[in-house]
Amino acid sequence: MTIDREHVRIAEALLFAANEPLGLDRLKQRLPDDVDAEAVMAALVADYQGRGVEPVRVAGRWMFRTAPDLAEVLEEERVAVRRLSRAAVETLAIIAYHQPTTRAEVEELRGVAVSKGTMDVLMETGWIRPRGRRQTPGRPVTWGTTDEFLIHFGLDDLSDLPGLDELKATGLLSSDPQEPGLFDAQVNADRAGKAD
Amino acid sequence: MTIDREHVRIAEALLFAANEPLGLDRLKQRLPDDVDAEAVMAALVADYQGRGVEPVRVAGRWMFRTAPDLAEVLEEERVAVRRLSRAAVETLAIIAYHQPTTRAEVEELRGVAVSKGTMDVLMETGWIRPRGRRQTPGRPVTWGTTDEFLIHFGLDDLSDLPGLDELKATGLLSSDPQEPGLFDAQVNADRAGKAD
Amino acid sequence: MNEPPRPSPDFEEDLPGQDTGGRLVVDLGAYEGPLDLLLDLAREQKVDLARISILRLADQFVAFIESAHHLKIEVAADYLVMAAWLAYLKSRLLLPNPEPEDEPSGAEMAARLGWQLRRLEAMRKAGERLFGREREGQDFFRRGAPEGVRVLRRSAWECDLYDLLRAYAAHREVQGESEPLRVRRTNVYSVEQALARMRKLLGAMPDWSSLQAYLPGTSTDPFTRRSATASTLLAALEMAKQGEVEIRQGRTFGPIYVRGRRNEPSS
Repeated sequence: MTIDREHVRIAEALLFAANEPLGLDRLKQRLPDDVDAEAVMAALVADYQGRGVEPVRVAGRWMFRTAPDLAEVLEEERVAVRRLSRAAVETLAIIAYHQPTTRAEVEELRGVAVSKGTMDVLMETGWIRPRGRRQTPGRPVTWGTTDEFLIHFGLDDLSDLPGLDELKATGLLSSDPQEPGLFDAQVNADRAGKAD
Repeated sequence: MTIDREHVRIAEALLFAANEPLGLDRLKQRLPDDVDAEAVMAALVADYQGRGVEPVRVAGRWMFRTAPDLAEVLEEERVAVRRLSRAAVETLAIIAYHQPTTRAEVEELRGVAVSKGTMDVLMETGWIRPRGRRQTPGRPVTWGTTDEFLIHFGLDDLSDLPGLDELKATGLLSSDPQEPGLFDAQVNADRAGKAD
Repeated sequence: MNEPPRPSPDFEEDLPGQDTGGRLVVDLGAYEGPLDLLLDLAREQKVDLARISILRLADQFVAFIESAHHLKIEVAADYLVMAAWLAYLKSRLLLPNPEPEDEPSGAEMAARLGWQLRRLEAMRKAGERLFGREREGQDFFRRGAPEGVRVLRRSAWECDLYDLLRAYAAHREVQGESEPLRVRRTNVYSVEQALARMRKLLGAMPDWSSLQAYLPGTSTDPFTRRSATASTLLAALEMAKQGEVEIRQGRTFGPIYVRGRRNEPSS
């Protein structure tokens, strides 16, 4: 199918003008009914291959952004990003990979209480949000990440979180050991070592 | 002179990310010393010829903006559904049944003045339109309904508007304006007398 | 997994418990709780966490806490609890029997601790990888001054045919009451007509006659009939006032009778 250049122009202008990433549905609204919006975006991506700005898909929606390899040139544009504490980074990672998850679960995993300050800082970044309540006693609030989180880290979808597949495969995202046999062996090794 | 594509990319990214138009001096600061910033910008302008966005020079400084011919695409319509006021519905009904009719006639029929706001709202609906002028002193404008009116109310023709008899039959019109009960009692009494 | 912790640009790496010249420098404040300390100690074993020796780890931890104690460093309660728990775990692991039936075996407890450490390690690495990515505002940028999409607000007016008809019907009803005689004028039987007719007929009526008798008999239209009734009544009242007739009505809404005034005095 040939792509109408005019449709590519429209998509280009819309993405440039928008204040936030635009979903394909929004693009479709502005294009004639029979236009394949995905093909239009594919053409736009091809057009911008190797340019200083590029259309990318984040959080399932499209936006233009500068090419990452130009980061140094754009140093002056850099916004002062607050350095997150180790506790905040860890808490964010746990929320991102385990969502929806409760504060108690974060605390259990880290073996230490999550300070109110840590949650406040994360809320302030706009990267986490309450996602509802767990239907367990006390109905604790569950937490998850926002689209802003995906945009910031350049992720199209939560399934694109780095190392997610590996973590799932090893069962490390569940609270219970997945390979009890392994530990038996290890404990036996311990005993053997002690017996030496 | 050949232009280094990398410099064009840098200018492109800078213009894109800047939150205000950039002067050539700012561009020169980010480019190697011996680079002809004007030539770089000329190359960038050429690159964007006919695209949906374009670099333009405004007040001596450069910025990206969407192509002017796409202005309409960048307008989003938000539709707010609102209910017509009672006065407006009644005025519309009188215009529909009595067209062509003047505002003065509507006022006479309703027994109250028709506010300018009511007429404005009805004009905004696109359901009424001026139909001409009555050949009476003051030559008042007469009003009637539009095709849009017929479409909105699902009527093929104005004659499809139910007549008074039909309104009565549906129960919408409860009392018969032709038969006020003023003398009923007496007539009945008369009849009773007659029967003596 | 046994690679040294990679420094991340986003947080300072803690380097507590450094072994400087054989003397242990204890800085518990740098740890995020006992698990964090355990994880750090486990790293010193330089093996995959899945193969860590829990026994050795327990020894390391207890030794660490003891040294802190010797240095009169105030040790938070949760570290002490962990040290006590590890000492207990160690005893359970080394004395395989008798295992109490109603609690997890020493091996299970060790397995759980090992799992907890692996999970924490995994999340720590995940955080580092996340922040090692190209990030908005650092490595790439959004449009600095987006023009925005202009929003045109348009109102769609809600009004259906039912609303319209009801409004018109309501209007007609009100109108009907305020202008009842609008279309009836041609059929009205005037008081003047009634007066003329009564005067003409009066002589022909012998005695008391029903008012009905004076009505014109031509119209069967109920409105004209009512109008004639009203006008004839008014005519009769007018004539009574003039002394031309007498009127009698036995009861409310009862029939009305009229007769010509007798000329001779009634006395």
